Amino acid sequence: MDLNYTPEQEAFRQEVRQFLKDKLPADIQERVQKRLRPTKDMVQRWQQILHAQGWGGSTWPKEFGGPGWNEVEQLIFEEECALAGAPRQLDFGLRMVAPVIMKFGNQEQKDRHLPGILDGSVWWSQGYSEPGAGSDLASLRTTAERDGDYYIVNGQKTWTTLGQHGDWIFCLVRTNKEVKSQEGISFLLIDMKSPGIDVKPIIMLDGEHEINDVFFDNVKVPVENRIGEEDKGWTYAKYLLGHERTGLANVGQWKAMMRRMKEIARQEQDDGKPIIENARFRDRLAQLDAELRALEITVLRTLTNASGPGAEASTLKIRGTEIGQRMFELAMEATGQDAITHIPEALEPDYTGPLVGSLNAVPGAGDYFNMRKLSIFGGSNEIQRNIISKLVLGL
Amino acid sequence: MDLNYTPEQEAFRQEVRQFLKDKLPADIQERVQKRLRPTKDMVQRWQQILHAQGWGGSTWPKEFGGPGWNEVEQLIFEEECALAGAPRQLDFGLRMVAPVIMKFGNQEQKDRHLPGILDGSVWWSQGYSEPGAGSDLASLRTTAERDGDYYIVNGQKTWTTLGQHGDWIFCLVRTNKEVKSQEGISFLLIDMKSPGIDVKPIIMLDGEHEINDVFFDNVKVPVENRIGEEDKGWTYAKYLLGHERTGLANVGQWKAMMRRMKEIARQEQDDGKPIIENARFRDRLAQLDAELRALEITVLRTLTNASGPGAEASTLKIRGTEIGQRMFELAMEATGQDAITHIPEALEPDYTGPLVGSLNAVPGAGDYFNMRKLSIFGGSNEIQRNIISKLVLGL
Amino acid sequence: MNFELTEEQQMLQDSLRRFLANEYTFDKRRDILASGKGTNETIWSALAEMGLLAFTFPEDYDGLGGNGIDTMIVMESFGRALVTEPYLATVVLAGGLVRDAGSDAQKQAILPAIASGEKLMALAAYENGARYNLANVKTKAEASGSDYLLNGAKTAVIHGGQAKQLIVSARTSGDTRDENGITLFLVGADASGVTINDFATHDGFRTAEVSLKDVKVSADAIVGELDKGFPALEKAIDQGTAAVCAEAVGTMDAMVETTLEYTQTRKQFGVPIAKFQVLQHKMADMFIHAQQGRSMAILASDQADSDDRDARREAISQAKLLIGQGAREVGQIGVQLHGGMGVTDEMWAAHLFKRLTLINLLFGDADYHLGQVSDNLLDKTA
Amino acid sequence: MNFELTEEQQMLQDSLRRFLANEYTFDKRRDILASGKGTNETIWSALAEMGLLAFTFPEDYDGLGGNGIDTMIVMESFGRALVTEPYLATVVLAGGLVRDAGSDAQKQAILPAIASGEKLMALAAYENGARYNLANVKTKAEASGSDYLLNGAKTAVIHGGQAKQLIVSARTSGDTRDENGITLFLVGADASGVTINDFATHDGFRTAEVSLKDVKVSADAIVGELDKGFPALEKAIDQGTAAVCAEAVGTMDAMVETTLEYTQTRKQFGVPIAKFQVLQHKMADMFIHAQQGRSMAILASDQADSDDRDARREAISQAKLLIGQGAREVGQIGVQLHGGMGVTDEMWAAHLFKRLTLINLLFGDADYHLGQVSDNLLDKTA
Repeated sequence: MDLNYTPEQEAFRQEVRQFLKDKLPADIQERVQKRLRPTKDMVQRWQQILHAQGWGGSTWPKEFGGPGWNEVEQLIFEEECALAGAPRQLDFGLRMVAPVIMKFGNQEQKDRHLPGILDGSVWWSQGYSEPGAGSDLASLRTTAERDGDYYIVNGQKTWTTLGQHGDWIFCLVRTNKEVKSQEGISFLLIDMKSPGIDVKPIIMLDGEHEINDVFFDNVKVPVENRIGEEDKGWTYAKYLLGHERTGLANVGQWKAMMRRMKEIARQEQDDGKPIIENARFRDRLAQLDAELRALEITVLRTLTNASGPGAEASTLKIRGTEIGQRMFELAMEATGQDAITHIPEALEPDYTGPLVGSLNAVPGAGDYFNMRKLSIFGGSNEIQRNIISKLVLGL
Repeated sequence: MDLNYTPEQEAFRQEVRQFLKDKLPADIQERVQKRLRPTKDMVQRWQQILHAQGWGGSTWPKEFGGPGWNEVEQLIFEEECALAGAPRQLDFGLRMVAPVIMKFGNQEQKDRHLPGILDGSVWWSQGYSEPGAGSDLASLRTTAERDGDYYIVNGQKTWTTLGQHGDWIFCLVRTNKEVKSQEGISFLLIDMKSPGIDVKPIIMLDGEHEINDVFFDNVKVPVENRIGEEDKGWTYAKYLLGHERTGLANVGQWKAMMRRMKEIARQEQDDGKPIIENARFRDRLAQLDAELRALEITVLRTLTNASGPGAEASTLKIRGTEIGQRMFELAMEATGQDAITHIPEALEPDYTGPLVGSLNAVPGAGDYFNMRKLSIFGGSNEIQRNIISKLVLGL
Repeated sequence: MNFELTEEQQMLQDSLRRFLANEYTFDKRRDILASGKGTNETIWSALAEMGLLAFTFPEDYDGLGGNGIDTMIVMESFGRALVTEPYLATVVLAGGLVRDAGSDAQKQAILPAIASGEKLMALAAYENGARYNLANVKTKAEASGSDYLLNGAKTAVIHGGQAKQLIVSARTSGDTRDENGITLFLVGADASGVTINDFATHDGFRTAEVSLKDVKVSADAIVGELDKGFPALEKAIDQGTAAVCAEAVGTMDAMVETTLEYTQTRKQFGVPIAKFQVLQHKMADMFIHAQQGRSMAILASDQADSDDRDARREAISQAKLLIGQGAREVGQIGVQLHGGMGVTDEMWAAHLFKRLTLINLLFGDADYHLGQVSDNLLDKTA
Repeated sequence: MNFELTEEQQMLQDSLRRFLANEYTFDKRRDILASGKGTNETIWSALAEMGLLAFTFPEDYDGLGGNGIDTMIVMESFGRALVTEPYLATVVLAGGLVRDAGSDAQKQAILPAIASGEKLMALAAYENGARYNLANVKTKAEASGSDYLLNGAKTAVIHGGQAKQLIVSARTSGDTRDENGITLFLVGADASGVTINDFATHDGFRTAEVSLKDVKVSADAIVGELDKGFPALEKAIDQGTAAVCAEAVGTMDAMVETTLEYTQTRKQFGVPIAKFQVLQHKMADMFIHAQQGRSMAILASDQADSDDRDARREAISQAKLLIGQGAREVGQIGVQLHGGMGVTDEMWAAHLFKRLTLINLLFGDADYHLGQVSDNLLDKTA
């Protein structure tokens, strides 16, 4: 047993760190570190820079243009990116649809879609959830009826994150109503510029537009855009959902946030002294720091453990989201009453208007509100505890 | 709305306080305040003193020899007794079987049993629970078969607190196996000196003998010792269980314990200073202090509220037991490593042997262990939350 | 010992709730918030007509002589409906301060004007970097003849952008953080040298940053005594704290109700999610928090009028501590049980959650008040 | 980065667990505890024969050169079976201290004797009123010719009543609480002036109060350097802390297992109580705590050997903090889910609970270690 990274891994970390130092544009870095929203352009620009380095798809095998890193290397890369203030890459293409295309897509689909994902030129969206379905994915009602070489898609998808920028969307649709819920589902790739698609914003509780409803009204989708076999989409969907063992723990992001928190705690004032000197506040930070360390080690244990993704993923999801939520809560409270103010313009580039307190207060409450989604989406934490009961405890 | 006690209530409080000052024996008081176990003799001596004052049955109506206090007066009396360091009166007779006898017993039963309960000469035990029944009272299996003027009782009762001292025991027994679970149950009063009764200690996790199993092997019980009608015992049992609206909150006891905690926090040392000066410790005490105050007000709201015992009792039970458990946990932690030592002899009268640290450490861990029962017995806190869901929330 | 409302109080509560149920619906509230004005003339006038704005003022000044419990009734009803009108700022904080510490002339000039609905006011008590310490006052008021010149800045002035007149705490002597040497001044919002930056809050209220540059006020603008403004200020904030405690109780109750309703309607895996025991127990916990919060709001409201400083402050801090924690729990569970819908702007639960979150940050968060009662314990047991 | 046990470690674990499953059953353990001896010759000899007592000693002194991870494996297995033998006191604390700080002569005299099972030892580090501060040493050692005279008292000496020899921290210079000026002495349990009061602990271990009255020891009884004993003492306690962290992980795992088993057997309202979703989720929480605890026990064990004081102490405190909290949760939930049976002496769960409770109190409870990491955060960010 050895908790140290190998010299090779340490060298790899240095390489990534140097690359980030050299290549991460300062304007992007500054926005991310201030917890302000990166623009679509920033996300795409950064993806192109990574792609130029051959690192566009950090989880991709070499045969598809990835660097072929193992999971520990991927984790190091993620962590260094987060610590450096790089924006998050867009998961929907790189980590959700791409693995499905690689595993179940035909050659034509691979050739057509993977390059655009890798260089960031095509923005992918997710069409899994439907209104009222929640954690019960298999109850979906969007239909695709076969009409010659096309499917005619009708229905609605929801919770489509950043779908307003979307070029393509991958969807689960019902192609057979005769069979029971999890069968009769197919996996389609749909061009979002197709006639009949309507993307409507859902305003979140923080007042932001991050999520969308996507409506399909007789949308024609060529049959060649179906992944794998008709009615077998559930298999591919499960693969997609089970693909991530440790990503939901978000360790890299939270380590970056913890570093930021320690800065904030030195900057924000409590009756004329930095709030870090307030033991009640500091205790909560120290508690989270310890829990985050435990989470990190649990992630590493899971990664280097031969067994496949099981209930460990649920444990990591629960702990990761709980720690993240409490960290953002603490970040909000660090700025005290300043956090009540809502200045959404201050989240935009080039804002020079008035602030209340420091810039730390700007994303405070909004981020806290927004992060409530962590314990709801991706299988609610209640569902995760059900999974642990069943898989690990055998109940 | 007025949170102040009336002048009459304040005067009553003073009267009780003065009585306690005058009449509570010093040896009893000292033991209670040190959280050491009062002896059977002490409990009975104190009951006789109360009885001589006409206060033996604080919850009893005047017609049965009680003082006829209303619920607020009862609360004041309880609280003052607890704060003064009086031992708890024995609930099983005074507050459990007595109300049932008063309400459902015949005149002969009243004449025979109530005086001995009131003056403390007869020690009553409870025979409700059975092995494996837990919170599911109606599943009981102890049988009473009619044989002329007698019932022949066979079976086992458990969790009989202080049953080792018992003179009489009240029991739920099955008199009819043909009907479904909650019917066919009768309520019997049984002389514990009857042949065929065997009381066996259950050693609790704190190493103490507080609880017993009671075995019944062809025990002859005269039919005249049955309360009310045959097979209707469930009605009386429910009355008994529903009788207490606020007692489970234990406010008086916990206020006394809180006062004691504040003394302990001044006495116990943390690196050469009283532990009260340790903000982390003090915060936990202050938190409990606030929660206890909320509990007290909630009790008073419930008492002065016209509606009968409903889910409020469940709320009070949950909060009361949680606060109590955390208080004893804190009392244990106040004495640090001293609390690991187990010196059961030091809980006995006249112990003069060696101690580890102060006397505060003696009951520390044992009390904490013992108090885990609070959230289990009397309807577990999980059951209480079920009740709230059903009664209050309508789920 | 009596926890019943008087007949009058019951009527007040009933008519207010009826009014809000009709006139302060989800849609109407959204439109009012969208206006960005921080108050709605129709609603505010109606509240004035109902006598609400005068309830806690003395009868000599067009009031009804009400007390903290009356404020509680109003605020709890506001909390249930998420009313964002400037009642707290104008009536409870500024109005209460004038009532308790103002001169007769000030009361004459101000209380009836508030009561009639024509005058909005705000209290400018906090400063940047001071967090929740009201005595950390750097804003200076220097005598200049018979006048005073005010210089400095105030933060977190609730509804400051809507007020015609502010009450500003400023230092007339002593060092930063001294309780002595703080004086309260009436300052017109349109006075020369006053700049008010009006901001929205996340929960639909308004707050302002106020800067004061050589603002001249006369000596009769002083509320209470020179240098001795702190006790009155502290009491006003305590009354405001009790008021938001009551508000939070209304909001918690509303969250319990809307969550019960939602979970009984919403189905997953074929059954209403309210059938899942884990969710039932979480709702039971919400209920328990709301019950506990109600007890503490009653305590705080009862004590808010008291001049026994130690007892009042202990009650207020204990209440705000538990209600801050309860609001957090109830808010988080409520959103969680609404699933994805709970984090959208469309759901009532999301708005209740936001208010519950921000109430914890007003007048001292749970940590702050834990510190207060904890240190108090040290003093008392020392 | 590798979390696998070596083949040797795996064998050690397997054989130890097999041995304990057969030879340290519930009934046998109860009898051993009832003897009041604090150790059982048969068990202890068997552990010696298995090489366990020598595992972490250098090969030059009959050991196998093992490290903190090896201690972890042993302690975790002990934790699963609630072994109360003096392994922590003799091998980890006293043995580790001699190994890391002792002279060659001391190692020769002591380590092989421990390894063979013939010598029990204990570490007398804490004093009354000092709580968890190891530097708060009032026991004095005064030079008297070439000897030292020890006077004072030590508390919480685990297995002190069973030890043939103690290591005692005493002040040779400096003020109470100074880290400098603390010296470690080997003191025979039967030395003149040594009084050892042996007590049971609630969880079946033994602890002692030691008083020292004019106890004469020679200069070669000093372990390490005069006045400079503190770093070695602290490291030994850190290693002990890592060891009980590992032990707690074994105990938590056992609690999860026994609770799963119980709830699947025990029926209420006609169904196994494990079918109730609320109880399932509580068991999931137990599992999560145990998982998190395991990660931290690995960290603590890995760092326990380190001479980088800051890194070691941070890891130890973070681990003990989370494991103290986790032990509390797992213990409380485990008992609760056993219902009434959980609070009786008959159930395995009750014994697991008691050990989990007391582990939190050893070497600093969760609050203490939170204070350590919290204040450390202040230093690092200052």
